[in-house]
Amino acid sequence: MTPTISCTDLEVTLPGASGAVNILAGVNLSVAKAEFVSILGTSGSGKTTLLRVLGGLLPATGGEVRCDGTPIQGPPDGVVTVFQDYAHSLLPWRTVRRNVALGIEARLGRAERDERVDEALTMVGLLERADEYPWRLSGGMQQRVQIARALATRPRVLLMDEPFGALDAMTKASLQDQLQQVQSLTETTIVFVTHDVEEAVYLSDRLVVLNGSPADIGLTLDIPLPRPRHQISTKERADYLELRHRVYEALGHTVGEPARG
Amino acid sequence: MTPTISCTDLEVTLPGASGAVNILAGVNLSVAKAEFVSILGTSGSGKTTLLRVLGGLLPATGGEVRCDGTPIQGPPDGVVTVFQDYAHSLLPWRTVRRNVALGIEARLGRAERDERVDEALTMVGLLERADEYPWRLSGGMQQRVQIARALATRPRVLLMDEPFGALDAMTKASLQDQLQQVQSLTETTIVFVTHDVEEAVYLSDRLVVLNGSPADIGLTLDIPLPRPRHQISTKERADYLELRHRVYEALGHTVGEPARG
Amino acid sequence: MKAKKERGGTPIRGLLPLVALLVIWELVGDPASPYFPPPSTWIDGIQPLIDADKLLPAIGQTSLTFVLGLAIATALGAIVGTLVGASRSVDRALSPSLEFLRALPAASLVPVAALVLGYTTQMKLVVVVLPATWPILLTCRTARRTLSPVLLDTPRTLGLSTWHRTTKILTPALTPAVLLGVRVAAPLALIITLLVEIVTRVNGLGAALGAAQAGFLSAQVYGLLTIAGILGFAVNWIVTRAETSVSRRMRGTV
Amino acid sequence: GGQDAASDDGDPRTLRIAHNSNAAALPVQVAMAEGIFDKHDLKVEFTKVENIGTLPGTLGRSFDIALSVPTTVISAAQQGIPVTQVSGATLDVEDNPTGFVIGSKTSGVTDIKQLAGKTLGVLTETGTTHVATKAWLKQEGVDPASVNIVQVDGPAQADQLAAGRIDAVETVMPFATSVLADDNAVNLGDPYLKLAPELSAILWISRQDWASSNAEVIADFQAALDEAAEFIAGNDDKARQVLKEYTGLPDPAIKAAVLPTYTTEVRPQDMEIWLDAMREADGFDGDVDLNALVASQG
Amino acid sequence: MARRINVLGAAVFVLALGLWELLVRTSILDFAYLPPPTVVAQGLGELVSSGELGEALGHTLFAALSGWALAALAGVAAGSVLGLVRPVWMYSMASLEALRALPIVAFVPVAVLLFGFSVQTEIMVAFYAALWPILLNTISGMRTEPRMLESGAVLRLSRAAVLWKIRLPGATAMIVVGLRLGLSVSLVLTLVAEMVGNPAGLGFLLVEKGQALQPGQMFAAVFVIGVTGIILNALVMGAARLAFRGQMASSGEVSS
Ligand SMILES: Nc1ncnc2c1ncn2[C@@H]1O[C@H](COP(=O)(O)OP(=O)(O)OP(=O)(O)O)[C@@H](O)[C@H]1O
Ligand SMILES: Nc1ncnc2c1ncn2[C@@H]1O[C@H](COP(=O)(O)OP(=O)(O)OP(=O)(O)O)[C@@H](O)[C@H]1O
Ligand SMILES: [Mg+2]
Ligand SMILES: [Mg+2]
Repeated sequence: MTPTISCTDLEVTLPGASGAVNILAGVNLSVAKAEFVSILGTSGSGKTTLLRVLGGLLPATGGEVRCDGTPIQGPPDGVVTVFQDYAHSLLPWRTVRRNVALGIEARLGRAERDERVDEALTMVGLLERADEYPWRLSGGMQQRVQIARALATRPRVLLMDEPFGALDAMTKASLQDQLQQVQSLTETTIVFVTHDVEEAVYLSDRLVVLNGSPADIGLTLDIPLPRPRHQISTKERADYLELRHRVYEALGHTVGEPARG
Repeated sequence: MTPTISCTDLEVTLPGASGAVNILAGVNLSVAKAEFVSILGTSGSGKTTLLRVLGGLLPATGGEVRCDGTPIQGPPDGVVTVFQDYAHSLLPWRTVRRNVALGIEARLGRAERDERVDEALTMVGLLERADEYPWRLSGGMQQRVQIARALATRPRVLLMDEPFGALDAMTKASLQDQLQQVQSLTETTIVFVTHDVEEAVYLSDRLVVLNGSPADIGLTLDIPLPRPRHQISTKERADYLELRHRVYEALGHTVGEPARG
Repeated sequence: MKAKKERGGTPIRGLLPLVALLVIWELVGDPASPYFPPPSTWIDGIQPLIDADKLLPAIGQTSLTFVLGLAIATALGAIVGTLVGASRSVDRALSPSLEFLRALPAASLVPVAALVLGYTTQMKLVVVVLPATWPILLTCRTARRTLSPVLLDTPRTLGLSTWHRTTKILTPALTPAVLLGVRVAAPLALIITLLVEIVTRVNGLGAALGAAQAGFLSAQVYGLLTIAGILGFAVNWIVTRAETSVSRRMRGTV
Repeated sequence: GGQDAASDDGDPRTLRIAHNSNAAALPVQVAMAEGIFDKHDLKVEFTKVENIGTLPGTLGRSFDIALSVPTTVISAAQQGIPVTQVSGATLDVEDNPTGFVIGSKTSGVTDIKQLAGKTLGVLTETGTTHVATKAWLKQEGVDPASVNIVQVDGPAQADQLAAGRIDAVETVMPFATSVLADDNAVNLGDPYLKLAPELSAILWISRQDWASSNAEVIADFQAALDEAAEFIAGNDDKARQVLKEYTGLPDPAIKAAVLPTYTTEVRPQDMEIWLDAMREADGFDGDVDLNALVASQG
Repeated sequence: MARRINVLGAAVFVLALGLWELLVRTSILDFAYLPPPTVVAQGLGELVSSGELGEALGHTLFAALSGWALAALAGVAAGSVLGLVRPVWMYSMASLEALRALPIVAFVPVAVLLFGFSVQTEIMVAFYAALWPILLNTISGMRTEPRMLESGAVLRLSRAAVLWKIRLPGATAMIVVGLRLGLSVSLVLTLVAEMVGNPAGLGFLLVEKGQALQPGQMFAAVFVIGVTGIILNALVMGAARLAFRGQMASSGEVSS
């Protein structure tokens, strides 16, 4: 089976203050349909860059990126990126509702569109703020509007860049579970950038760590935890704790890992 | 002793889609010199709003805000806010170095300024990117530039809005410890908004939770853990785990809390 | 997304359509036409002015008023535009009066200005500055209003003085808008400069233009218009260059 | 295009006439008001155009007959715009001058010779009055280049002179009246009369081809104007009422107005004087066929 | 949405008029040519009752607004193309810049030749003058925040939809500025065209009343022109607030 999204020998060079800088080199990654892959890595390692290349927003300077087997030029149909930079990605002149409708309003009738928007806004807990302008929302709320906008399109592939970064633990947990549920229902393929190791292990089928400069994939780890997963019971499992431990180790720190009683 | 920064019966009303909305009501908080207070709360509860009022950036619609006993009008001297929206707070036409110098260049001679900037950039691990423009940096890097800019001014009071939100665990831990060290050396008063309960407990002398709508302070918890604290040993202490547990409970969830073997 | 190589200013090759137009005019134009003489006759048209040593001083006079007027308008427009953009009450207080002033035709202001200031460069400047200020003021006002609140909070929390807030944050952040306003204002300033000179015949290209028009010297009229056009184009080109280089540095925000 | 639009109007007996708020055009207005044109089987459509300098180019397109001045006619003709005089309008004579150069005691200009180095406000720098003034200056041994010239709109002249923004002013009626109303103002003389004791400075023009194919109409036009001039001479009150209506001048100005001496005579000799004056004073070096500038008398 | 009458602005305006009256009354500004507001008001009354004002105003408004509307269509369309299609910009912008630099006033006599003494002359002049601010502001407004464009790309919006839903709304604040500038410029140049060319409308009224030594009426015409400027601008802003609610709100043009 061809992977849904993949890159081979990916190389990306970006301009820098003192000439071009090689950001990614020799990155190979392929993500199968309905797979959930998380990307971890230190700040500035190139996670966002990789996601932008996979989403067709940045052309690779070397190697190949394919979606469903065909090399991509520009964002492919059904592949939606959720940006780390949420503040810039919402349209300030549209209300929350109309921001969420942006990706579907041309394709769907009024009724279905409204239904999808309401559904998406309910998922992220912002239905009652639907008629507000985004610049009147808190950071975490804006981030959730962007997530709702992506979910409303029912994408085949979802590329998410620290989507829950600005959320409190409660809201985050709830959205994690929503996302899991959506994925199991619709078989969405998800590539997920996060700094939260717990989150990565809890959500993923597979987890890769970007490191080095230029960065490549330093560690790939399968997470064979049974699904559906639960915030309490899954996180209590010995294999979950074991996996989590291995990731912390791979990230090179013993410190950040919460102590185990 | 007068508290360094305090608010009494604070009320804040902001415009919304359907008229003015009462965001904060009856918030009482006072932070003593050299104290480290964390603010937690769900997304949209009003943490950023509270911080903006304390920093003199947003006038209260009711109640009183004082700094060193005098009611504030506008940002008081030596009180520096680190914004959640780091992307908008860096000047795109200045290099990283000149962004960090912004707060001190008028006050200090060239030599001392350069020294301070280098020191601050070293702290956040971005010295070698000093001549880059901020829009060429990753999200986490931009956030660190903003932190460096605040630290370079050697503030008396530091108001930080999810300053480590976009950072990976390693970088975050290192910055947490840098911040602790700075505080113990300079007796900086710190108010710190975060979603990370571990982080809040690890860093704070006291921790408050904002909740309700309009929001007020729902829980205040002293964190009498001995200082200096260490990423490993402190987090292994029974009282740390106990406190952490209480916070999770207060935030109303049993789920997000990592299981304890 | 593609890494384009941007050079400063508007590419000169963009003049091709205009050149083509002039060539066609030259080819089909009737050299004896009293209204549309072909370009080749224009130089002959202004030759008498060159011979009489009148052309260069006229260009100098007009340039002085035009450039100085534009400079004053830029300063005024930027300052008032920023104030009006920052404060809603200042905006509401000043806007109607300013709207009133800017609709007034320069030609009816000239006699009034001349009464107060005489037939001097100052009088020309007053009449030129008023309409030229507008584009800069309005563009600057809108840009000021759309600045991110966080960007404005930054210097406040860092304790920057008002002066430094203005020079270090507002000025660079609003420069692209001001330059856009200047681009719009430049031809206006030039038009009004010429108009004042036509009306008063106070030294300058406009005075020569008015005289040429009254004498039905159409080749000379086109010749003078071309010179005025080149003047406007030159100033505009400089401003466009500045704008491109500024917005390139500002790429993070645009 | 449209160069040969001379006869694009069907009925040659409909005259499209344009002039400004000048007392020189009073006979046309009176002829309209008193039905004199009708009597001569002429239908007149009138348009008021204050800036008559633009008119030569519009003849044959928008208008058939327009008020003009000799300098304009000569310049236009020299540039290939085929205009010709079809009728005289007014005549300057010693006891009824229409042109004025007015100095100011406060500026120390009480004689034309004192203009050197001073600022003179003029109506149009290229106009008839100014050409005449320059010729006059030369006659008096003053280099016209030594006089600083600015163009001042008629209505503003009185204030400008009183405020000392200009030291002297060159003007016509009705502005001369308000300029002279100031105690400091000194009338230095009529520049036209310095060129010749009797001179026409305002006239009616048309396109040459129109004039040559409508000689009869022109003759009728002139006859109507002559009749109107007679009427004016005999009915001062009615004439002034008409003047008030088309100029809009306030009552005092109407009352004080000295009406010019009207004539329909086409005076080729005057055209020659003007051409000489332009050559002499203005450096005009064009080659003009004066014969073409005067329509053959009908 | 309901905006109150701008009392503050009206007060400043009236204050300025009062100051002018005072200066004249105290003979600090004593010119027959520049009458005090009371005399201007009287002249205004005369112009209104004679019916001249209404007709002139109608004529001028028709010419200025027609030219402006055409310029708005052409300016936004051409501005969009120039802002988006780089080759077009490269191969024509400099020509436009050069044409733009040409002083339109000097062309009024030529326009009179081409179109005769007609309202078309005025419309052409108004169009030409209003075109440039609208064009330049549109081009400049088309520089959209890249992240928003990426959002459009990611959501698979068609090129037309990106233009229509992201670029143009993003440019709206700037385009409205261009429209406001264009409006006043077209008004002013219509007046110039009437003063030196087509003898009709407020511009001609102004000249005519000046020549007729009626400064009160002349400045009444000037006053009406200024007030027309205020009203037209308020109308454009009001229409923009109605039509582009979100854009106006996000660019701070709607007070909350
Ligand atoms: N627009 C750009 N131009 C040039 N260099 C860039 C640009 N964006 C990012 N970079 C550089 O590319 C590198 C990787 O950046 P990227 O944003 O991919 O990191 P990241 O892993 O997402 O980091 P973070 O976790 O902090 O978001 C960084 O060194 C950054 O400076
Ligand atoms: N500029 C504004 N205008 C109007 N309302 C606002 C504005 N900014 C924030 N709000 C509202 O105030 C409330 C609190 O926002 P605030 O940004 O303080 O939340 P927060 O606790 O910081 O949330 P987060 O954790 O998501 O950043 C929210 O309901 C938000 O919609
Ligand atoms: Mg990133
Ligand atoms: Mg917040």
